Amino acid sequence: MPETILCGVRLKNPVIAASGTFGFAAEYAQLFDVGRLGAICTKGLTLRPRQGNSGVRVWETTGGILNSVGLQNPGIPAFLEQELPRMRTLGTVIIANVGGADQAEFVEGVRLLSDADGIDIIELNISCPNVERGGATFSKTCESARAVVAAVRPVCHRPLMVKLSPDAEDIVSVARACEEAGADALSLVNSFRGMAIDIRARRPVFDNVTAGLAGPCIKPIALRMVWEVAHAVHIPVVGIGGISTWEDAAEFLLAGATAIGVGTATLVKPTAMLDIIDGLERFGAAALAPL
Amino acid sequence: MPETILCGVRLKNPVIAASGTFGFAAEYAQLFDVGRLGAICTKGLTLRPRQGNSGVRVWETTGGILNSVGLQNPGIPAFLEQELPRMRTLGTVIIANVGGADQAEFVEGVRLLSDADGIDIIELNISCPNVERGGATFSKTCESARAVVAAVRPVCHRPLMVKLSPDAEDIVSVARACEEAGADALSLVNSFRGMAIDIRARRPVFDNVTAGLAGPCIKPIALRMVWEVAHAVHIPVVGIGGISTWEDAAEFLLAGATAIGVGTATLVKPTAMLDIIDGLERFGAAALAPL
Amino acid sequence: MTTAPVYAEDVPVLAQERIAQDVYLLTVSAETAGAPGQFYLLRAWDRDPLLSRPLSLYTATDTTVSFLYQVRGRGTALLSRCEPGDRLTLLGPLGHGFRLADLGGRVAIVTGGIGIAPMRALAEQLLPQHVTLIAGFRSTPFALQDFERLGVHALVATEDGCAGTRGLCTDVFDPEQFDSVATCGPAPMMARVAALCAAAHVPCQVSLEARMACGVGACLVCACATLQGNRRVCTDGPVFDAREVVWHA
Amino acid sequence: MTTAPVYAEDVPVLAQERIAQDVYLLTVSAETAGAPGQFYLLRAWDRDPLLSRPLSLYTATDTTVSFLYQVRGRGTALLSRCEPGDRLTLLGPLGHGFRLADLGGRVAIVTGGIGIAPMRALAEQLLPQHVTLIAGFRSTPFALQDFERLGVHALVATEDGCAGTRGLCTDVFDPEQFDSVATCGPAPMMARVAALCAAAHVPCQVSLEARMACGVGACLVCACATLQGNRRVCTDGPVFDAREVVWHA
Ligand SMILES: Cc1cc2nc3c(=O)[nH]c(=O)nc-3n(C[C@H](O)[C@H](O)[C@H](O)COP(=O)(O)OP(=O)(O)OC[C@H]3O[C@@H](n4cnc5c(N)ncnc54)[C@H](O)[C@@H]3O)c2cc1C
Ligand SMILES: Cc1cc2nc3c(=O)[nH]c(=O)nc-3n(C[C@H](O)[C@H](O)[C@H](O)COP(=O)(O)OP(=O)(O)OC[C@H]3O[C@@H](n4cnc5c(N)ncnc54)[C@H](O)[C@@H]3O)c2cc1C
Ligand SMILES: Cc1cc2nc3c(=O)[nH]c(=O)nc-3n(C[C@H](O)[C@H](O)[C@H](O)COP(=O)(O)O)c2cc1C
Ligand SMILES: Cc1cc2nc3c(=O)[nH]c(=O)nc-3n(C[C@H](O)[C@H](O)[C@H](O)COP(=O)(O)O)c2cc1C
Ligand code: FES
Ligand code: FES
Repeated sequence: MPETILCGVRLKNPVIAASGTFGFAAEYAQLFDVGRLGAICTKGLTLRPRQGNSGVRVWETTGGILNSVGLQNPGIPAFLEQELPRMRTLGTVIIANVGGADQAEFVEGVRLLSDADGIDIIELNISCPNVERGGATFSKTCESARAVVAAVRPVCHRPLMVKLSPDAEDIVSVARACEEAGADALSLVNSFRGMAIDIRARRPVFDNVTAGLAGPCIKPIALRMVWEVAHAVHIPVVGIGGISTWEDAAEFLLAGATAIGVGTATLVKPTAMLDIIDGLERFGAAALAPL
Repeated sequence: MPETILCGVRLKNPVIAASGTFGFAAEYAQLFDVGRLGAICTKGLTLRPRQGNSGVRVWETTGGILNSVGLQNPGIPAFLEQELPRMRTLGTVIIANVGGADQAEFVEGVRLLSDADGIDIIELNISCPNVERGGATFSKTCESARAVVAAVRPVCHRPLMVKLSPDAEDIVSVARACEEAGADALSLVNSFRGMAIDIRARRPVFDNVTAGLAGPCIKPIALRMVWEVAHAVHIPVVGIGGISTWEDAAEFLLAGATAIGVGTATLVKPTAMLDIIDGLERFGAAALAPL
Repeated sequence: MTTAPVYAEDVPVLAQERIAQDVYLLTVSAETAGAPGQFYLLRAWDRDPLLSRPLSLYTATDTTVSFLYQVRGRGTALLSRCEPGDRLTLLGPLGHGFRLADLGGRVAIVTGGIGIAPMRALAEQLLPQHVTLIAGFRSTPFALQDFERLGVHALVATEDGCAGTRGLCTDVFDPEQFDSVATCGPAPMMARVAALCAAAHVPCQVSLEARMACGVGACLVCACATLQGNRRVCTDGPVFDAREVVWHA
Repeated sequence: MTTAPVYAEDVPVLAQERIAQDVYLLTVSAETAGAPGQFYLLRAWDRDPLLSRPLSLYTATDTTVSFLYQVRGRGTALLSRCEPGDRLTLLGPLGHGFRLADLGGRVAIVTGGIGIAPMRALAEQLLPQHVTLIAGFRSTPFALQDFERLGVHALVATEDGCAGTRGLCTDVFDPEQFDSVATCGPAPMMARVAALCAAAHVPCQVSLEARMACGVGACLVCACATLQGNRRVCTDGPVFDAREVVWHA
């Protein structure tokens, strides 16, 4: 498999550990050589530490999981000090995923990360379904997405990838708005807003009522969105959503994605990404060219 | 289980065979007593007969199926003559699902169905993901949904239920727009626009590129939408999307649905709806009251 | 002839025999049988894969039904792991089988690979001395003895030449020698058989395949293009008059 | 003490024994063992359910690991159908187990129902004459012999009174009699044990449960509220100092 170039950054293969399912890589580094991955995306980071959501945080559904983590993270300063130095030694590209409750927090977060040494790409998470303020609301309309991307662009000296929500009013328009506002790449999709009800306790399973749906169940919708967005913009697209096998990954690459992200599949099988890398390698670069 | 009243029509239970998965009931009538169902919804009908889509029409995904039937149907006049009389003898409520390529076809279709004897409810399918013209585009924005509902309302002398697409820009606003335009009830969701790629043939699986995703995989998103819509409108809501067990059905009823529709589950297990009816009955009416 | 379908869970597996590389003969305890060319939807799993899988009636007795199938993907692989005593879910018999009345005179049964599956029950209903089985296989043939046992004459073609004539079944099939034909196999092969029969003015019945969901005619996902428009393979077929079918390139 | 986790597919099942109504003892061939209180993620199925299921190390030898578990839903039901020769997927040992150094003097092990599972390996590491097992069950007790065989004294409470004292384990547990406590069971029971210990100033370690996905600390779905904020049950626990845990009403 040839190297992948994602907004100027060389990846040894197109397989990226998706944000929030790979911690800061240390956890999985004890199970396999995470240096084999094309890139690793950090858990969503915010300027200030966050405790995340209360109550049940995960619920199994058919072919997927609902999660309500709510951007629990140590805060960007602690990340830079305690996690990043070790991540730099892993021998792969590091993507910092950054969230925020409002535009000011996004800008400050991006500024700190952009100034830090050793972060290759910044992924702007304007699509988290699990936080009350900020999060996916930024990715819902073109206006809000354009505003936040335009605001962080001047302070971001790294390649800027914007992560889109499948719950956007019109994901293609939002994608175009982000491109116009200066995004260097797009990643999609984040999880879908879903819900579960505990029928015996007679209340929603999650304290937040809704939670984010991810896993193989969302693949057909995510693939359709990646296909549409990749055909509508001129910047690279990272395809994410339910990818569990190399065949799934190949579908996204054929649909026009430059690289792909794997989330839930790693939780199901820690080495799923290695299988995907090997499978894509065998299938061959020519067979993976976009349709 | 007490009777269910859906926009003035009495259902013996809240379980409805969803459109397109139950033909005109004759097919399943040979396997079980379809008169036990709360209601039966016909395959989507259009003024003129339609041959439906070419190529592959079904593709399995994790926990779901993509379908690309494309409103194949004999046309409303043939339905009224050849199918309706027999359906009337089944001993349950008949819902006619009507599609159209443009507003004029919707209006004409509704007029014919509304004038016919023996149709209890008309379900306006403004959410079919598998037709090029009309279909889900009507359900995408408030404006287009409002326009078509307002146009058919004067010619519709039966209770009018509007079926919404989960791919709407904002399903809650579209729901409100339909209510304002005169809908007596809403049903949601229709299938999600999804996609699959044949990586060896190097082309989309479906001639239409995209197809409609349904089945258990969509349940968490459908439930969230039903919850949001039921809390936003004052007309009854029929919850549909991935319901396979009585527990699934109970979740939708607790979320605020007045009745529920079952589609894909019947294709997997012909008698799934009977199990659901029995399970709800055992669980009891009190336990099924909305949260 | 068609029999009303039955939906049954917990149908006991009586036997599972591997009769060739990837080809199995599965026998279940069921009294539903059916007519030649009819099929069943089977499932040997709980929720995944979602849909059941269609298999043709291979043979039946008063108390058993047998299926001959090839492992192609997950569903058939799961089926092949069933052992006597395991339970299956069955819906069938489904569809319209062969019109026996139109299979008169010298009958050719032309099959490619696992397309032989619906033909055993058919051969049984015909006069063996009037039937010729023309069966193509990629490599080692299978199931032939079940036909020979009936007294049916078999002509074999294999792509690798390991048995019979090297080549395709259509290479050894001469429609002029027959008064009627029944065929099943890969679509391009059936299209070729249909074309040969049409040219020779020999009536031909084809057993089509399509991906299926309900199997009973309700969902319309199993359409095939015919001169009368799209028809349902599961209920209008799977057996069609070859002249009715619109073959795709 | 913790051992680095191993991910292994195709782990052979050596034995599956039903030891009570809905309670099973599963033994697999694995050399990974682990420390008392650590756990494994297990799966005995392909794709559905999606997530693996956490089970505590019950006992181990150099070449085997055993799990004691109760059938609660689909996952554990599927596990219970495994037979010797079947293959499982295992990830473990995971998490931080009991701090043995803090379990000195007279030790009470207080369990509710299947909460007894992590305690067998623990009891083995303690001096039996200093350990009292205080085990509550809804009805018929199970696994007690495994503790008695170690020489551990057992006090039993059953809700239906069919054995031991009628009532809950907390009814027969007097913290004043002990110098340290380890507990596992339903959350309200553990909260009660923690409160009793706190009042008596007896150190107590609790083994918490949470729904898990990754099991290795990466996904943060297994949070429990502690005085230091939300912590991960899978890696910061599952064993916590009871005083650190914020118990919910
Ligand atoms: C009416 C009918 C009767 C049949 N009778 C037999 C029989 O007697 N013996 C037998 O071995 N097979 C028979 N088949 C084909 C059999 O149903 C498929 O091989 C099976 O469904 C594949 O399922 P899978 O999960 O193993 O493979 P999948 O993973 O679903 O697919 C594997 C391969 O099979 C193809 N395939 C999947 N479903 C179908 C389908 N419904 N029709 C055609 N190709 C499909 C796919 O394109 C793919 O290449 C019949 C099909 C029909 C429609
Ligand atoms: C660290 C840890 C160690 C455990 N050790 C053991 C053990 O040794 N023996 C044993 O029998 N059980 C143990 N459990 C509990 C066991 O994991 C659950 O019973 C099992 O996951 C249920 O899966 P299921 O598919 O059978 O049930 P499901 O269908 O998933 O659920 C059935 C019921 O179990 C509850 N449940 C589901 N998952 C969990 C979970 N992770 N924690 C608590 N409750 C849950 C649900 O609320 C529901 O009431 C442990 C749990 C944890 C977190
Ligand atoms: C437990 C969990 C936590 C997640 N946390 C984040 C996050 O912090 N930031 C983010 O951008 N996406 C987050 N995601 C979304 C994933 O990165 C990914 O977009 C989504 O799960 C879809 O991919 P999948 O189906 O492969 O899991 C999270 C997903 C899961 C399951
Ligand atoms: C094969 C198939 C055909 C369908 N045809 C129609 C249709 O004609 N009209 C319509 O309103 N919905 C149609 N639907 C959508 C279903 O009625 C239902 O809204 C959707 O499948 C979600 O429910 P489910 O997950 O229970 O299947 C169809 C669905 C399937 C799977
Ligand atoms: S499979 Fe449903 S109509 Fe044929
Ligand atoms: S289960 Fe993933 S962090 Fe604990």
